[in-house]
Amino acid sequence: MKMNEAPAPKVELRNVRFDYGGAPILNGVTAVFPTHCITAVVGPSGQGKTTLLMTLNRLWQEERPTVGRLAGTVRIHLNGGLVDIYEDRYDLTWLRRRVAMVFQSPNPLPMSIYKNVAFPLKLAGEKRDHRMEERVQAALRQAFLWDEVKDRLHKDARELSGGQQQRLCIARALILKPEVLLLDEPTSSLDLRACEVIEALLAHQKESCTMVMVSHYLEQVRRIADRVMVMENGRLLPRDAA
Amino acid sequence: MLYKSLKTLVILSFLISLLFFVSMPASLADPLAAFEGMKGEIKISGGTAHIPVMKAAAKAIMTANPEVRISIAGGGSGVGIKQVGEGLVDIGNSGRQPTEGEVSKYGLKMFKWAIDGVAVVAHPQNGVKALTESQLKEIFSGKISNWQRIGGPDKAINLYTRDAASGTREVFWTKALGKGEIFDKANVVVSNGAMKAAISNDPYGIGYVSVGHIDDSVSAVALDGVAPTMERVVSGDYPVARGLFSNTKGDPGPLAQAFLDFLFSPVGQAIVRDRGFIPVK
Amino acid sequence: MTRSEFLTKYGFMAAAIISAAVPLAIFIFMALLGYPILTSGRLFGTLLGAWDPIHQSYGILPMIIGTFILAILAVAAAFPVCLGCAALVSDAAPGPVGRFLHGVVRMMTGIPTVVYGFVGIFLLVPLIREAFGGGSGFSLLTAALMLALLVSPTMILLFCDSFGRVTHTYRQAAAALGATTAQQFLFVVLPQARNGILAGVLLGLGRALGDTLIALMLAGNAVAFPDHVFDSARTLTAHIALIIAADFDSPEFRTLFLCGLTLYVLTTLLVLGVRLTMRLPGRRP
Amino acid sequence: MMRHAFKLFHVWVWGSTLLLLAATGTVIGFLLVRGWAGIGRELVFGETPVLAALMLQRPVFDGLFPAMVGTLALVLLSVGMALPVGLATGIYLAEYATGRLYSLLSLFFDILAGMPSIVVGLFGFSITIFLHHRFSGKIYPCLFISALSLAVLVLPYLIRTTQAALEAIPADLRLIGPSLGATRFQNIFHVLVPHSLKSILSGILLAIGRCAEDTAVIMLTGVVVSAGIPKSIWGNFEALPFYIYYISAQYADADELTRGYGAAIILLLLCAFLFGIAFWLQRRLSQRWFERV
Repeated sequence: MKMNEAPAPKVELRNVRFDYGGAPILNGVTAVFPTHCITAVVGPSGQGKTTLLMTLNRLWQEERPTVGRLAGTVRIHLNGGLVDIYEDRYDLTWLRRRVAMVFQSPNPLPMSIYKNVAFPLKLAGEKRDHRMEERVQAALRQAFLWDEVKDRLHKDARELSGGQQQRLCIARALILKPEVLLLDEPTSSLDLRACEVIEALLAHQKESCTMVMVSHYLEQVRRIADRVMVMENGRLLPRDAA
Repeated sequence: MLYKSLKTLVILSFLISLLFFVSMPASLADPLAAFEGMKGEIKISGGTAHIPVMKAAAKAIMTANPEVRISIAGGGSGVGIKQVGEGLVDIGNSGRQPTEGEVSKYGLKMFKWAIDGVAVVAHPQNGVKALTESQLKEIFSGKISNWQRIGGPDKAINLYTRDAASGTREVFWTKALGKGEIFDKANVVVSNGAMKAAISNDPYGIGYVSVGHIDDSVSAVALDGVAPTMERVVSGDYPVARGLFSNTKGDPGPLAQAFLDFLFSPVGQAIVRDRGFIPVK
Repeated sequence: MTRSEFLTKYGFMAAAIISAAVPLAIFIFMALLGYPILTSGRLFGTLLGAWDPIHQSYGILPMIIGTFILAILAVAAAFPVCLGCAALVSDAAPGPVGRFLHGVVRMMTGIPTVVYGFVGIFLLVPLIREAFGGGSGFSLLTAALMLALLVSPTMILLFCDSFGRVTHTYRQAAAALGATTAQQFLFVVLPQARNGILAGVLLGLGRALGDTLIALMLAGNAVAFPDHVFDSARTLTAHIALIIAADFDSPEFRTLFLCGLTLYVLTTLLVLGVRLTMRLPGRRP
Repeated sequence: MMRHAFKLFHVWVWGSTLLLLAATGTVIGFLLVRGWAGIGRELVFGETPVLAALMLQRPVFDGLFPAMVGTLALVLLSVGMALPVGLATGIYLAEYATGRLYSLLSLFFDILAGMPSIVVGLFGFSITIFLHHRFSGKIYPCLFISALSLAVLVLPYLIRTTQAALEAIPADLRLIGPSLGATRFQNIFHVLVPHSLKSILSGILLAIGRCAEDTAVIMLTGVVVSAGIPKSIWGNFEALPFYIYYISAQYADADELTRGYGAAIILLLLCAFLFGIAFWLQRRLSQRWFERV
């Protein structure tokens, strides 16, 4: 996919403003993240990149107590059309099962590898064991982790290496077959080798999933991102304009 | 024919009555047999002078019949009378006779199963072994506050008294102090047992306790020359005497009745004597 | 929101409402049962008179005074010791020693009150009697000393907490100027932690006011106004424990609720005080 | 001059600490020295054969067994009653309540936490008497009433530990569940509560300790000098702390006094044990995750 083809928008932000307890973080972000692309968001730290991701799955609303305030519209292509995800009729759970997220540092839950990956499926109400096993295996394969863990699925997930843990988290995010995957500096705590594996697997997911990735490393961005945007002063600009 | 059947009848009735007479004394001899087949709880509270007898009786009864549970609480005579009157316990003990007002208000039935006295007690090492009534009044009203004035060492007198619910206090206050003042700076203890323990530990303390509770750990003080022994209480020489009562609201229920019967049985009265009181039978 | 989400949320809320209703219910119940006294015109007499049921006088003032004196004595005795101990635990002692002592103090919070009372009777009472000849040993002082021991861990832990919250940079600044541990503590930590110290004192007072067993077992329970610390005295808490009334309509029973209400109001005021001090500005010197 | 002043500082802090440790050591030491010799089978079971007593076939007299069973029953009942309400309230406070409601609820629980136990006892007692008068003559002060009153007493502890444990969970952990599509309830039960289980558990242990040691509440609500093993929650009962109180004031002879010392040692050890485990659990919390593989 080339940049000049102008693919269909998957995520569309229009004049999104966000302030956290009165302190402005996003000052009118307007942007489009196209379908089946990896869009990288770069910029100095403390510019609200993570906040930007959290406006896309409304995760900021989980902060307790919630002091954030959002204005503007965020629309995502779900259910066959662009929908305003902040409309009351959309359930948070429903949204987050379609817009998954992977965090900066690997955060497996303190359970076995299998249970970690199966966790979202279990929450979604899957009760058939064989279905569960199939999906877990598929997700682990997608995350390039199956071969490494297939013999120890019931070991504690925290025994894995950092890179493996992060891939586990990616598998966990992918198991519900999300349409959008939000990645918050997914490789920042990993070594180069682990980093490359993750980059490779992300590139593989492009066909099924639209990705928005916050990153520090321009190298990495150059390797896998289709589009690059720069976050500056609470605004998001295309890289060439910056 | 008629004669024969009459004869059989006579023999039969004789045999039955024989059986009756043989078996009756047996059941009389064992008052615990009355509890056979009974189960449930007897709640007892009130007078603290009663507690040793209550505990011994409960032990005997509960050993013979574990199905019966007897719970014993203190609180003092006033509490016992009120609690039984309000229906909170089955038996309310009092170390004084319930007043007419109390009897008519609650419909109490009284059972007096022992005679007791209230004696002034001091520490065994205390030299003061006898007091006159007027000395006693002055001590308890706080006017005499040093042992020296009554022939003891030059030490302050530590007064111990009971709270207003106590029957022991009531009897002592009426019969020994002639309803005179009790100094309000006196230490207040909660029971006869507590009084004895407190005096036995305080070389300069003085208090009053049920005669039945007196042992080596405290020394009884003679009042106007009469030593507070059970003999002198019975003979009427020692004036501060009283009965120990168990009270029920109306007629006692079967369990409470069995318990009271036990107290009045030879075994029960032996317990009463053994704990230092004078049995009524 | 799904049905189960809705149900669980309101289930939790119901539990919270029940829990919050408890202190309210206690207050309302006490007030209702004490109401006849509050309105009978005898309130003044009941609050200020002497306790002498035989003469129909049911005053609780001696107990109120006893409660105050005892609590203040206990906290006053405990305060310098607790402050010193907290200073050692959080500041002056080397790390492992401090941590060990902190653990010991926390374990001390677990010693049952009745054990303090028990040892008080058989150890402290004779000691006080011998050492200060004359009294029976059951006195305000005896109870206050044991009570001081009881409230110490609470106070120390709170003090340590507030010392620990003093910004590290201030200490470093002081240390950079060549201040010794003692100087840092006295001139930097102590002034900054004063709200926490106040909160600790108030909390200690609350504990001391509310304790029943030590006062009941050691203070002697005399109903008179105490004149000095060797006097026997009765607290509100011990009074409630001693007057086991069973008859609903007797004045003794009614006055118990006055005692209960008084304790309720006192401890509530202290709680409000603690909350207030925690919120006070003044972390800055 | 200053030098001396600051030497004084060290004398003060070390002196205070040693004084406190010495006082506490004296209390415990005195108890152990006087009472240790009395610890044994007879202390607990009197003259009753141990097995028969444990099987509840024969009642125990002159032993601590009934009081120990009474305390056990009391603790189980009251913590059992307080736990569901306390946990749910703590969760509500930490995860749902906001703003003014949060402050108001906190204030109420602070007031409840500061309430003297005798006031709680008086409340339980007077409610019982009230019900006895107005509704049924069959309602007395009893084990159930005591347990209920104790539940009120420990409720704020359970609420506070639950709330504090949940609020201490770092934001990144808090967000994992929701980011994977967990509802708030699912997040609480699958992630947050399991993660704070240890500190909640230590709060429960502290509550148990509080139930086991409190005397003021039970002495107004149904504890008695002698009752035997509690057979029903509607009957009177014995309990260790009350036994200690009772013996201290009115032991009849040396044997009873020895039992009083024994009871005090047992209660002390019980509380030390509970508090020890609770603090050990709390310390282990510094490890970020709980084990549930």
